[in-house]
Amino acid sequence: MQALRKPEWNDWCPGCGDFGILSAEEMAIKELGLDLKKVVLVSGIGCSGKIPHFMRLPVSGVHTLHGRALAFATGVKLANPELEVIVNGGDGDQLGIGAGHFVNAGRRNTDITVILHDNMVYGLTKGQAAPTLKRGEKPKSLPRPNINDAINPIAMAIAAGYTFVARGYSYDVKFLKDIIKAAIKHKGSAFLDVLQPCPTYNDINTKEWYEKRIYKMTDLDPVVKEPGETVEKMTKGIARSYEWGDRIPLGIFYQNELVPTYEERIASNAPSYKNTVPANEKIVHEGKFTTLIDDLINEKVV
Amino acid sequence: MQALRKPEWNDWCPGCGDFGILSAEEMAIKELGLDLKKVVLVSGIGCSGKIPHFMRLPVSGVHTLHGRALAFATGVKLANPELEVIVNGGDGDQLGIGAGHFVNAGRRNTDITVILHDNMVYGLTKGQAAPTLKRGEKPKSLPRPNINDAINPIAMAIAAGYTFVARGYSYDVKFLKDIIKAAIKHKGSAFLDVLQPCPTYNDINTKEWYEKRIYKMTDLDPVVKEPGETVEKMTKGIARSYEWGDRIPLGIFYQNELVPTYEERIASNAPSYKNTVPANEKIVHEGKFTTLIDDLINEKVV
Amino acid sequence: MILTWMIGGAQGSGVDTAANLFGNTLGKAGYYLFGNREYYSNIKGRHSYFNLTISDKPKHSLSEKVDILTTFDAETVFQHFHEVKGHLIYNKGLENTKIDTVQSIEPELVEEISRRLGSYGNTISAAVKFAAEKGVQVIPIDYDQIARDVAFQLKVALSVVERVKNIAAVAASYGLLGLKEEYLMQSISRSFRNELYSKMNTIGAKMAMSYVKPAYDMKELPVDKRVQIDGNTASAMGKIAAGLRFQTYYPITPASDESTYIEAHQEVLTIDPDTGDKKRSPIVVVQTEDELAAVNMAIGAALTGVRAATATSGPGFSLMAEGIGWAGMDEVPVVITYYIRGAPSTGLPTRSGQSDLKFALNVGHGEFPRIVIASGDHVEVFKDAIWAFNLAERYQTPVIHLIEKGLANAYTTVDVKELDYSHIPGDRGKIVEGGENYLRFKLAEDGISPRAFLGRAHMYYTGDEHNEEGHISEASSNRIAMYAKRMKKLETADAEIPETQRVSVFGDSENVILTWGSPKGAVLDAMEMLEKDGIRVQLVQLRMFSPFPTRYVTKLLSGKSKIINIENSYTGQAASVVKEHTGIEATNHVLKWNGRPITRDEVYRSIKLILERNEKKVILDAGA
Amino acid sequence: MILTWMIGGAQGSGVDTAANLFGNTLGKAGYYLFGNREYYSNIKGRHSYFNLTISDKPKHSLSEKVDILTTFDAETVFQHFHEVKGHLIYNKGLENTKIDTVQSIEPELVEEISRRLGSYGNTISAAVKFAAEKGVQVIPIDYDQIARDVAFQLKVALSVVERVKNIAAVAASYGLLGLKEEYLMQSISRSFRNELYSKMNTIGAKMAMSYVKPAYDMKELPVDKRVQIDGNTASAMGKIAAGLRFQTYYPITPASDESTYIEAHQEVLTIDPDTGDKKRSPIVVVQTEDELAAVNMAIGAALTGVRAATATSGPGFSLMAEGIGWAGMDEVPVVITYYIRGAPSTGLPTRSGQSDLKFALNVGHGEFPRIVIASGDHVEVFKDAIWAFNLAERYQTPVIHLIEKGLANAYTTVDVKELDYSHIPGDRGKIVEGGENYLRFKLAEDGISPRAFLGRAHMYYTGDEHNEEGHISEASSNRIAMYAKRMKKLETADAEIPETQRVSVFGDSENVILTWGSPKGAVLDAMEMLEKDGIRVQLVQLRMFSPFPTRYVTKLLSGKSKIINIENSYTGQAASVVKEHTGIEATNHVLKWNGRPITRDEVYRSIKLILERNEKKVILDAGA
Ligand SMILES: Cc1ncc(C[n+]2csc(CCOP(=O)(O)OP(=O)(O)O)c2C)c(N)n1
Ligand SMILES: Cc1ncc(C[n+]2csc(CCOP(=O)(O)OP(=O)(O)O)c2C)c(N)n1
Ligand code: SF4
Ligand code: SF4
Ligand SMILES: [Mg+2]
Ligand SMILES: [Mg+2]
Repeated sequence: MQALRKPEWNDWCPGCGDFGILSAEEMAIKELGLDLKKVVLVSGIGCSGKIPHFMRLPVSGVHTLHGRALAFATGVKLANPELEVIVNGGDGDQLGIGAGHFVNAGRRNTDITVILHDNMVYGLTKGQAAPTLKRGEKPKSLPRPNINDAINPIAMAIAAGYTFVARGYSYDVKFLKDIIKAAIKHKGSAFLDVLQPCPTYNDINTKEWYEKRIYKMTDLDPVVKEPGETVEKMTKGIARSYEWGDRIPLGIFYQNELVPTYEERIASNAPSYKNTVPANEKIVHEGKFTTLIDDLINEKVV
Repeated sequence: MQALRKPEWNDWCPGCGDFGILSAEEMAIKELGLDLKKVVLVSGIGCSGKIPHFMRLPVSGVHTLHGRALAFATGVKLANPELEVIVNGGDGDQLGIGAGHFVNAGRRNTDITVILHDNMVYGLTKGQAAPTLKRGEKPKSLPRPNINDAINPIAMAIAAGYTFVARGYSYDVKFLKDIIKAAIKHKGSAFLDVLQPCPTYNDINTKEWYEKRIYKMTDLDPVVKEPGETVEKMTKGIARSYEWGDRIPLGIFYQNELVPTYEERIASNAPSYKNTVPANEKIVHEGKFTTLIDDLINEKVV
Repeated sequence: MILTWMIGGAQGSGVDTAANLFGNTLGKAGYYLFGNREYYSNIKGRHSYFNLTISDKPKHSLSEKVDILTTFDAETVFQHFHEVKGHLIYNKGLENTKIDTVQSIEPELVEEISRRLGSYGNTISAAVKFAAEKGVQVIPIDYDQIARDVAFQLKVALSVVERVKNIAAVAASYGLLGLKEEYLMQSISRSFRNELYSKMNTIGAKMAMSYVKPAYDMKELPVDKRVQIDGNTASAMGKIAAGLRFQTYYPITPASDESTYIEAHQEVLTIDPDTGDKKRSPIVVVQTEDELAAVNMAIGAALTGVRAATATSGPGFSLMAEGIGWAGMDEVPVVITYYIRGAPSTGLPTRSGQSDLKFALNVGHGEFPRIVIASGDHVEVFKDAIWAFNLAERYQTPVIHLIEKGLANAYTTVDVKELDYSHIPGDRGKIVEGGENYLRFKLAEDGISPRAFLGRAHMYYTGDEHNEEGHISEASSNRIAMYAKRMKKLETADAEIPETQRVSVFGDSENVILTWGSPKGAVLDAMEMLEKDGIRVQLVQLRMFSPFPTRYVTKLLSGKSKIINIENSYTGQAASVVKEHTGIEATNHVLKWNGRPITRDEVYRSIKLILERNEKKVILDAGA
Repeated sequence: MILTWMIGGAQGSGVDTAANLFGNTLGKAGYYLFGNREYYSNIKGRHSYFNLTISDKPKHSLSEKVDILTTFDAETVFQHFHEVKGHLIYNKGLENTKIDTVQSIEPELVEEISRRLGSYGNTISAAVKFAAEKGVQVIPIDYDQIARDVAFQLKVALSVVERVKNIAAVAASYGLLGLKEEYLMQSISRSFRNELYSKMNTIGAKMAMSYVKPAYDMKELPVDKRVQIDGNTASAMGKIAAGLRFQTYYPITPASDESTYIEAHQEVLTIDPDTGDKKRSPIVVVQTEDELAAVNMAIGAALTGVRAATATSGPGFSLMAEGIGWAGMDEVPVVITYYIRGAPSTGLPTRSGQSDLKFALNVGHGEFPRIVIASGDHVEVFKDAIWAFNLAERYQTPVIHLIEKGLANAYTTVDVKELDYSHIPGDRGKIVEGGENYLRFKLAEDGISPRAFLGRAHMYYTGDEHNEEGHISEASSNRIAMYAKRMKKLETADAEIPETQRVSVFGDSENVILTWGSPKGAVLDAMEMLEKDGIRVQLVQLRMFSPFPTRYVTKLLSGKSKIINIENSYTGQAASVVKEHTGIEATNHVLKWNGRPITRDEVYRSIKLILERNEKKVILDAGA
């Protein structure tokens, strides 16, 4: 692992919860001993979206469009399944403008890791209400109290089909790092809701506020061991995710490795996908195309 | 109620489940004695999206864009809360391309009724897999088995915040009509998953197939009577919605009128909204604007 | 020799199969075909029809009038009786059917047809009489009798043989041609694997043929190796040939047939360049949740080095605007195959048009290089699909390939050698491995930075303005240089791509026809017709709109007497693009926006009108 | 009299407040202001600065160099020392700070600044020396001492008074002006409600003022009733004045400030036309889940008869393409306020540009009428916001109102009477009640069908091609007529809207400057400067791009010696639109794409270069 020529200056606000996520993600990648060239961070737009630029490991970064990171990430992963693809995005990014992709990605179960920077505000556009902000709340930059109900990201993810669904807290870096490691190791789409204080705009859900409430779940067995358990574990995970208020649970809400990944499903229709990485194929050799279409033409001969 | 000059010719395929939905919807509107001028059907694009053109009552129809009906409908309703707004759309329309709006509309709880034509295929584009088609299934127009997991629309709707969530079946017109009536009467966003056979493209989930499986729930009390019950009723509704296979439940999965509507929430920030219909305001009178901005200007005087 | 033929019928009633079967038969008999399918945005019940030109030489367009119209339902007669000039085959049992009882005809159209029929009455008989009085041979066929006879012979219920009427209609028209009966019978048995259907149609066909006598004296011709393809397939094949490995789509007419074809041919045969071994390789095809996902997923895939593409049409393309901008900003080679249909909005989803040109040219906020090419016939569609990938990778930029519905759903027969692409080298542009201090966006004289694939080295992409490394940068001087570098690529492309490859010229004359896309075929065919009248015109066909071949077009159009712009749009968009770049204005316009393709007869007539009377604007309306 | 002033500092460090306070003070003293804020896409820590022109007569642009630069951090000195011509105020305690220790400066910029400093060294001292040698008065201020003294006097911790440095910097620069101290003190006490802060800043300001002596001899001037507004507020006020009742938005820079303003003023005062009574009426403001929802929700609302709008910028507008097409197809009056920022893609999200013009003109697949207007200053922004609704309803079509970030976030002082709009009548177009056999899309000579509101009669809308009733229709003749009807509206608009309202002309000369949008101010101000040198040019400012004022522009530009296009884009889009319509080509280009507004000095210099040396293309780069 070599250092970058010069690390980018990190321009998040002092005390931003994003720093914790960055550290945990870096540590997880390091501890897993991943081939850094093959790690790709795909992010959306927002404060959170800048994370690939700030990472101090020489992985690759694709800082995409607001709400579209999951689409880009899916393309990267399916074209080259050898890559380790991690998606970072804000709550506005993933659950507001990106909600359609968020839901539909669950249906595919591509082997990627999705990390939600859940700060309940639109940070980079100056603190508007994000989809996870509770109704009636009025963080300091809102002219009036929020009139939308909050999305429950955990429930939404389980319902959408993510096969690993967990929650972390950005200032508990060690715990978060462990969960990120588990998520990366998980085969299938892993979703991580990370509670991320935004000291600049969210003066309600602060570090102090969280630290009075969060606890690590020990009483929930989230793992599906055989298909028959699926619905039960899903509904238990969903039910638990509604616990919010005096106590806020951290940990894994649902995990199921029995569901085939999208890569496996593609291979079931196109067996050659199992041992061919599309991105590694030499489609042109010395100016000559290597794909043969004679069969296709013959099919159409009159 | 006067007849149209000449009803439009209905060009759905013979035997299409959409006919049942159309009839039930017409009957519901009639039986509720709604002022027809004030009924607006907003629809998406697909076979289902043509429904306003085919309705034989002189209501209004807004046949919008693929996936966007909910956005249009919300605009119509909030600008003129006196209108009765009913949204019809396909499963591709609402849960594929429209999933982002579907989820985020739940967070608003605008007083509208949303009817999903759930035929598990993209009808009008010739039978591709829709988001409610189960993985591994291969209706006749698919070249290969479907590799996406299905969305569970009921679970998704409850998780998103719809306050009335139910399922009907398009050939049980009477039952469907009753549920549509309840949905219209419900204060808040009502969502109705209607199982709709598509005899042309879906040769799996046919009339015969459904009629062996559907039954009307009698054992679930879906109504939230006091706020404390909310999470329990939501999770019960969600859990029940996973029942699918030999037996498929119809009826109401969740209902909660304790949640304020978006209209009420707007009025909490702007009290004049309570007794002013924006669409009825005379903003120009004999060429003169009726809005005064002197106060706004004075705020800015140096 | 040229013969035009038409069949019509309700969607879902088997008319597709019938038309294809007829086409195949003629193809086998050695004829060149150009056929188009018109249909409503509907699954079952609305009117659809095939218009086919059959010739001993390649033809690339449709006719306004047909020699033979064969029908078995009422609507087809009502919609098309006035378009027939030779033979009209119709269902005797429907003679008394009144137009206002045919519910699938739209009220506007009922009025129009009634006006057309005027004093003839309002029945099929009236329509037939109208035709007959214009010199058309009218041939009543008792389809019900045929069906009854077939059911009786095969001892099955009448309902089972309902669809024999299609093939009977085909057979009756075939009987007029004078070709060997066995050609048709072979086609029938090839088309219907099911024995009962094969028998039923064979018997029905024979019965129908007995109603007619040969009238056209056609002969079998020797056939080279020829394929019959539609535009969707031509594009798909071209993409596959070029090495496509990733295709995304969201269902939409008329684009999704391309993706469905690729999906069905997802494992392609490849040859290992080192060993010469052949093996199967996968093309990943993803049906996405929407077009936002489709374009961005393809872009993501392209970053890894695969040739990636998506295909859509107007509404979907509108949703791709932002993603295309990201690809432009991040210099991603991605191909967007843009099938143009009747617009704006949902428009006429199953009809054709060319009114999306300027949108394609200007899509996305801000300035970034983009290459826009447009195909004028099936062979061009095929080769442009290959070209598109070469351009995309060479200039590291999105390439938009325009194909109209009028080509996508039209089919033609093409000599296989025309599809030979061995002279087109595969060009992947500047590709490097990357390495330690790799700079994805290194400033370069020609604007093109060496590209490494994601996963081979570490690198950064962002839609924000960025520095050479790919990190966000707002510094003024970096912005100026990086922006100019991107735009420079278009200048490089403009310098490198021969202008003669971007404009095709046919004939020579002081009177120029300017067009692009599918009208090309109609113009070429009309030019032959005009030539017979001693009229010569020149065709200037625009093949690439960005970078625009300004110098060459200026040269071609300067000093011409007439510049006649022919286009399937209301405003004549190509003409205004030409004016924007060259300052030269079209002198006359031939415009059509009813969603139906331009026919060669319309071109022929318009050119005459313009040359004789200097008509400034001719509006076309052919096609039911 | 004209004075230019600048302050800079890290985002989130209070520099905003300081700059506003300074502006207010000068405004109170009777001066006209034109100020602009430049900032990174960042919340805290990156460099931002205000550039302010202060004058006794209205000015509408920025300068390249400033008379006074006041600073309290290091980055501002490094970024701007070369732009100062009069006084540079800096933090003495930072003299030894080296450029490469200021982490917030981007590496590209560090290199550039280091090159600029050359042999002077790499510290603040070096930069100060550089300036001093160019004749700038440099004024070191011991901010740390001030802070310590303030903390001591108020008996609070040093950290509490950290922000006193902002006001101290303002006060020091204020001290140079020669204006009464009490003006500043009043501003301070108005700005800081908190007593401690008020005191701290008052004391700090006094201390800072003691460092300087008056150098500019400014006098208080008599003030009319004047407002100080930025572009976002001007647009919001115009919309409210016009009767806006429904606004949607999705947060995006620099558009959302408009919506936040409306949200904060959601209950507007209205007068009942019948009784004269005043009451409060609600404006529904919805923060949507994305821009797809934003545009379509506004369209839905517009159908009910409210004046509905949305506001966005590039990325959001890209997502609105499809919705705008539906509004065009369905003839919905909806206003889209389009704030243009640095593009393409995410681009420079907090910077300015004009490169979205052609996208706005061509947005959405297919052809439909759209009206596109562009404002050149704050008063135009205000009045155009009203005009936009009148146009939208009169022609029943989407109206796109272009405002650049360079106006949105710039503020100016305007005499209240300039905002008088009583001469603009409210025009709601053809509105009817509807009734039984109401046809929403009735064919009409002028293309405009009488419009009834949804809920008043029954009616149909569809994005498919439709008949008069609004039902889907694919019939060819209906298509031709309905399409032409829609497009006819643009011709009607072109005939009705005076061309002189669509183009503004200033001065007269054989040398014309062609521009649109915010450069207008810089050009007007530069014209005064040029006039002093005896150089006269004419300004042709395009105000409406669709329908394009072809005849008038042709007349204006024909036979001119020079047509100089000035634009914040790379390709000179307005010039190409002009050429597309008139065939007339700009002879020279002045282009800027670094995201910073064009200054009057740049215009002045470019025009000279062009008139003297016929420079074909001048590329501008001013602005840190
Ligand atoms: C299509 C589009 N719309 C709007 C924006 C403006 N925008 C930039 S960041 C942002 C919000 C970010 O909020 P969130 O996703 O929660 O991320 P955070 O900044 O809180 O990490 C928005 C709306 C954009 N870039 N693109
Ligand atoms: C943006 C966009 N993409 C694609 C289409 C094409 N399209 C028309 S109908 C349809 C699918 C309809 O399926 P569904 O919503 O399930 O409705 P159904 O026909 O089954 O009732 C699609 C994809 C479109 N009109 N707009
Ligand atoms: S605004 Fe909030 S989320 Fe963004 S960097 Fe600052 S603290 Fe973090
Ligand atoms: S395709 Fe299916 S959904 Fe569409 S009309 Fe036919 S039966 Fe109904
Ligand atoms: Mg956020
Ligand atoms: Mg469907």
